[in-house]
Amino acid sequence: MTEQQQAVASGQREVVLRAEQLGKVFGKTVRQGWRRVDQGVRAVNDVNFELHRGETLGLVGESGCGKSTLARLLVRLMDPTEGRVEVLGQNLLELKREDLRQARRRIQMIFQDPYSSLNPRMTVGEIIGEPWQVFPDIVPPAQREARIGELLQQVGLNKSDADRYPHQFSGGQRQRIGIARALAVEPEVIICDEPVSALDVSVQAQVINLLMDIQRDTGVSYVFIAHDLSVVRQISDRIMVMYLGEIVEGGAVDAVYESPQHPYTTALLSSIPVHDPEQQSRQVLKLPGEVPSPMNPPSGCKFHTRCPYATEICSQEVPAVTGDLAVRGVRCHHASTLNFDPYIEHITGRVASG
Amino acid sequence: MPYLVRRAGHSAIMLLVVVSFVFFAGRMIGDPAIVMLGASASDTALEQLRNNLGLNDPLLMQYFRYVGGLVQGDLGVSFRYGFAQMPAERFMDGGGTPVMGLVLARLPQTLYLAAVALGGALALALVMGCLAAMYPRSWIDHLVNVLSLASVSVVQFWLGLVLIVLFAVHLGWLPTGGYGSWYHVILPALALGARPLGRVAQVTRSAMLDEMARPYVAAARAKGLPEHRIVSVHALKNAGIPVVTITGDELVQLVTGAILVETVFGWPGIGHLLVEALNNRDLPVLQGAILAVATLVIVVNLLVDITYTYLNPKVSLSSREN
Amino acid sequence: MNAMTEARTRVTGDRVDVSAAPIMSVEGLSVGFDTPHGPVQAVDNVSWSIRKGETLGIIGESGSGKSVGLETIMGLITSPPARISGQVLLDGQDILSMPQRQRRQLRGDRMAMIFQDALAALNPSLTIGTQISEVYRIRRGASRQAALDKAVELMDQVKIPSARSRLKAYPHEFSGGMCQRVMIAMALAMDPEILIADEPTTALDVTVQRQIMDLLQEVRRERGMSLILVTHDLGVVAECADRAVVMYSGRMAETATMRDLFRTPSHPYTRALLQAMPRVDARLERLQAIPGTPPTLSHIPSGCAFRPRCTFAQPRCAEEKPELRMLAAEHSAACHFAEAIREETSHD
Amino acid sequence: MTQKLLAKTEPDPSVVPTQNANVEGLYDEERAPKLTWKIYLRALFSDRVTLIAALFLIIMAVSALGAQFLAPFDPNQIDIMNRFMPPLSMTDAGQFHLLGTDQLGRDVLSRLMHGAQVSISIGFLGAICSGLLGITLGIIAGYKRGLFEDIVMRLVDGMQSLPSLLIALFVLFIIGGGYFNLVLVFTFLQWTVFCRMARSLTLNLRDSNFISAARVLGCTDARIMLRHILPNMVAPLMVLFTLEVAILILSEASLSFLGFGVQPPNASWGRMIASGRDHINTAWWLVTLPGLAIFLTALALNLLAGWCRAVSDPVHSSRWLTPKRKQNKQEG
Repeated sequence: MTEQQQAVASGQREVVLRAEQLGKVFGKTVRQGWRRVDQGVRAVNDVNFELHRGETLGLVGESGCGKSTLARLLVRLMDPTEGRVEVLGQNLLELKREDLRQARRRIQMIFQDPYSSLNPRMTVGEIIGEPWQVFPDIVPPAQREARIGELLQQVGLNKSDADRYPHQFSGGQRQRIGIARALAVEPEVIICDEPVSALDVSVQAQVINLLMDIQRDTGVSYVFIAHDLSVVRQISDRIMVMYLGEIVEGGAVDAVYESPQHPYTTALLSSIPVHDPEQQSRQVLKLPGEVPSPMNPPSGCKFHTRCPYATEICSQEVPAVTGDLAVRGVRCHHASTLNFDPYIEHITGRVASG
Repeated sequence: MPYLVRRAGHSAIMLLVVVSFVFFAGRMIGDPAIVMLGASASDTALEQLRNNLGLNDPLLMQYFRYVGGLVQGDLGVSFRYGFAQMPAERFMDGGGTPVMGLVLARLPQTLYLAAVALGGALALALVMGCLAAMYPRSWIDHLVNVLSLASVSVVQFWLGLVLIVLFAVHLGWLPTGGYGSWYHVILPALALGARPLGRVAQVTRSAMLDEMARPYVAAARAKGLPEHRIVSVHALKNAGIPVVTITGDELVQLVTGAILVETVFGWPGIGHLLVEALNNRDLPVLQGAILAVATLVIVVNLLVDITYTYLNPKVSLSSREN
Repeated sequence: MNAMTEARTRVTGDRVDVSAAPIMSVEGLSVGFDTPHGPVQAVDNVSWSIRKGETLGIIGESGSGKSVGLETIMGLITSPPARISGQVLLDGQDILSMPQRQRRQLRGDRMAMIFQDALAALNPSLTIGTQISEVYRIRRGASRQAALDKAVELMDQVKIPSARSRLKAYPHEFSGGMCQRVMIAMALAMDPEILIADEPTTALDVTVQRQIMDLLQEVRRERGMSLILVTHDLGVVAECADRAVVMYSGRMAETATMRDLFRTPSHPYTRALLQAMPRVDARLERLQAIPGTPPTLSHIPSGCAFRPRCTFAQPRCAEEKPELRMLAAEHSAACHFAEAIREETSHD
Repeated sequence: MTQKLLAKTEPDPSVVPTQNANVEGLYDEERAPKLTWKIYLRALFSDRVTLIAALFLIIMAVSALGAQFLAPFDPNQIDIMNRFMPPLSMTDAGQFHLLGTDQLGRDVLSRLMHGAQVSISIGFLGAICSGLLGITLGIIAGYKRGLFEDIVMRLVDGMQSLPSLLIALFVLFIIGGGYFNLVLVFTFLQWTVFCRMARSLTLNLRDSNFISAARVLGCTDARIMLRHILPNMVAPLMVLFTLEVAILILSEASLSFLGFGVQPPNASWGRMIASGRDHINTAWWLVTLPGLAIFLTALALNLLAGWCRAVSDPVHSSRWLTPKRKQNKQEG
């Protein structure tokens, strides 16, 4: 465990973001003949975590698992239907319009698609400087130009880029501009919604390094959402795995990667193609089918329809959480009896016996 | 099915709005009795007419009476139509020509003209649009583009006049106007069909170009389908949706265009009736003609929406869900 | 425990007879386009070949020309508007110089292609059954019923459950993975010898990606088909391919067997790419990022295109365009210092 | 195993230049070139038809704006002696009528120029007013959604499913014709077109991440609509505007023909056709020329709009902007 992780584990650091029993149900009215029937889609259910200063929490899951919805709930681009989100002890959901605008200084977001996240009709300088139009007290007008230059350099671009338009930049450079825009309000927390998944491999590493450098320098905290487990491992201190709107496993990143307890986590880890042609005789935990529709979620454990280990109890009873999902916990009936060592040889380097 | 029922409900509401608009706006021009008899009419004559027509009742009651009449197919009576002079006495004994009869007598001619114009335009436009899309940026494409834009840019009644000058007056090939055998319809249909021809060709061309750039076309080529099938089955079916939309839209515009074209050619259709009513300041006929055209247009829109559900599997599915 | 054994499937690595003659070879293929900013060279002098039953990986980032080259081979990009030169030999015959009609006969029959975004590659207003069966019906002259039976057979092969009842379904009723299966069934309808898969799993989740890759390998093995796998994911290539071509900025950077490519990468780009990949098995202090960005096609640097981002770059690299040179059997790289780099990596 | 591989391929630190130095050298050649106005202009000049259309519109605009100074005669000056003079004729008094005279001996060219003023300005004014109204309502409806959107869009749907010219006729029948009544009626009828377009564009933009980003930054709704949404729909709205001007010029002609346009003796193109209609058998130019003016103006507007749409369309634009091939010869 690194020093940082120890500090986190012992709870020494200040909590900057807290989610409590956060949930989102999308209302939908369905017509059946002449009647209207309300049918909710539960996109996010019962998410609890605390994020400490200077820490990165990874959030992993397949498409449609609700991780992007969760990101939008955290910055209140969407209103949750239950639970609360606290930023530095302030409940975002109780705030009035104007107070909410002020609170947004504390929490910012970086988006997945670097092409649609920048206004094509604004110059880079205008994009980065826009937060100060909204919060004029952050940087006094006289210093703004200089500050834009500083921010551009901080994210590895040139001062002269302030006059250019977004379409003159490549994907990776645009993502840097997005990062500079988020940094301009000097936030405490940045929600990163798949910030590198749209980028080329050779550029991904640059952006990950940049995010890590910024955290080292400014002490900002990240919630890092991704579907690529290798990327998440690189940047996160802790990680939570989501399936159909629920966290199924969570804990310190090394613990989860080296001894996963949930079959879904294991399947994800063992499905990653390994970049070594000589290590191809390992075992893969394959899942049948695809993620079921959240409109019609399975009974009991939501994962049981794809789980190779499912027994009768799984389809009938909702599994309880063992431990604390944010520290080290799992949501599975059989977690204590399963041994996943053979499937993660490529991660641990341990050769499994049997 | 509920979707269609709901859609039909919308149409009914629209119709009611038009009826109300026509009724109340009609009253805004002033006392209908004065409009009918003229400013020089005597007070007693006016009063008698008001009594006869129920104009002294509360407005709302008159409105309900009007709507009630419509439901029974009664569009009111015209006191000018069919009379060279307007003997005031005619009004008194409840005479006059029923508007419904006038409208029904004119409607088939308009539908006939519209069908010929639109049918011809549609067939030609689809061919033009597809040809242009198959050879983008070729001379065919340019020609189709300029031709279709030209036919959109032309004023229909002027085109009618020019056609008359050219083919009727100078060349003498076709009659200058009127209604009769099949060759009477040629010039009016040409004048009326120009605009839909241009619009549909434009939309077909750009919709087809969009579709041909979509990945499924590349996939269809990759699996070895012949090009003619890709164009005529794969792309055309998807391009069909905007084309149907624009066709419905043009059908609506066609009816308005008919007002002027019928006037120019003396074609005895509903548009001609409408202009005559305008010139005579014959309110009941004007209202009746407008209602007839509006009903036609609303029905056409309903049909277009129904066609959608057959063209686009997603629409029919979502309408079943929502 | 029954479930357990079922779930255990090993990643397979069956290799091909290296001495066999290639079924298709590409020689000096170049593809250029005109853009508002002037002409660009999307593919520049690319040569490779593929044997029967072999899986060839084509690795590259966006804009590296990996898809353009294959679309040209498929005849989806034609001249004009593109400027195409070079040869693509199929059974010793150059297909680029064939008339369009004849080339169309090759598509589906000899080679087929599947695409990244399967949902977009399916016609939204035709049923799955029609789309899978239509080629068979039109090209083979089969009756409607026979073609539909064939479609059901194909859907069974790509493991679409309850195939017959899904003939009447529309693409938007299917999930991403299912759409990709439909694409594969469509491509297999005419029994092609070569299947080109353009980033078939990029848009899919890891667990579904695994299913589709397995399926592709399975149909390749069963039919003795050759598979050209275009991807930016080194992991996917490492697991499936026998050999790989690394593309950078429209040119070939390196080509080698998988073992050579990963053990002794000899082009600085390949090497840097391998180092830049985040790893699932270890957490590093910092990733070895490649500086800069891939060049846009309209502004390819002079000399070696990778030069501005290369840690080995010398003045010579700006002037001389490095040619692809053979380093060992089945291993070539286009770098002035390829031998030295290969030496260095294999010695340590 | 993999760890070892990684260690092996790590380059010698002394060879690795600092990242900044390396990246900095790249910047100028690395930025994608901009689609400047030069490229658009070059494309315009290479497209002969559109270029002619643009020149024609400029000539029209100049002659309409400068009609008072440029027109050879007073458009309302009656000259009973020289009625129905065909184009290119000279009066006994030595006055040259390029396009002839009408039934009252007025100079057709001068009337056409003054008529252009009326017809084109009604088109523009109508399109501007309906555009302002429609775009405002459309953006608000698309951005705020909810009840407001429902009401506005119901209204739009309803109005668009009616034949607009017919309604215009009826309204003008009630309120009377004339310049400003025409503009009023056009505004009332055509705002729906802009509203529908603005709303659908807003709906598309609304889900863009840069709008989400602006909201996360704490931008007010007004700022988002004005700074982020509106500037991003200028191109399609300009195309629509151009088309609407053409449509309104045509509509003005139709309504003038029925007697609801500007009042005599003022000229508008539509009125000129209407009054020339009675002399169609004898003086063909009285009907033909004003109609031709309408036709060519509308065609030029349509051509220009079509070109703008093609050029600003993300799918097809590059094909239009790419210069005609020269490098072929170079190669061959």
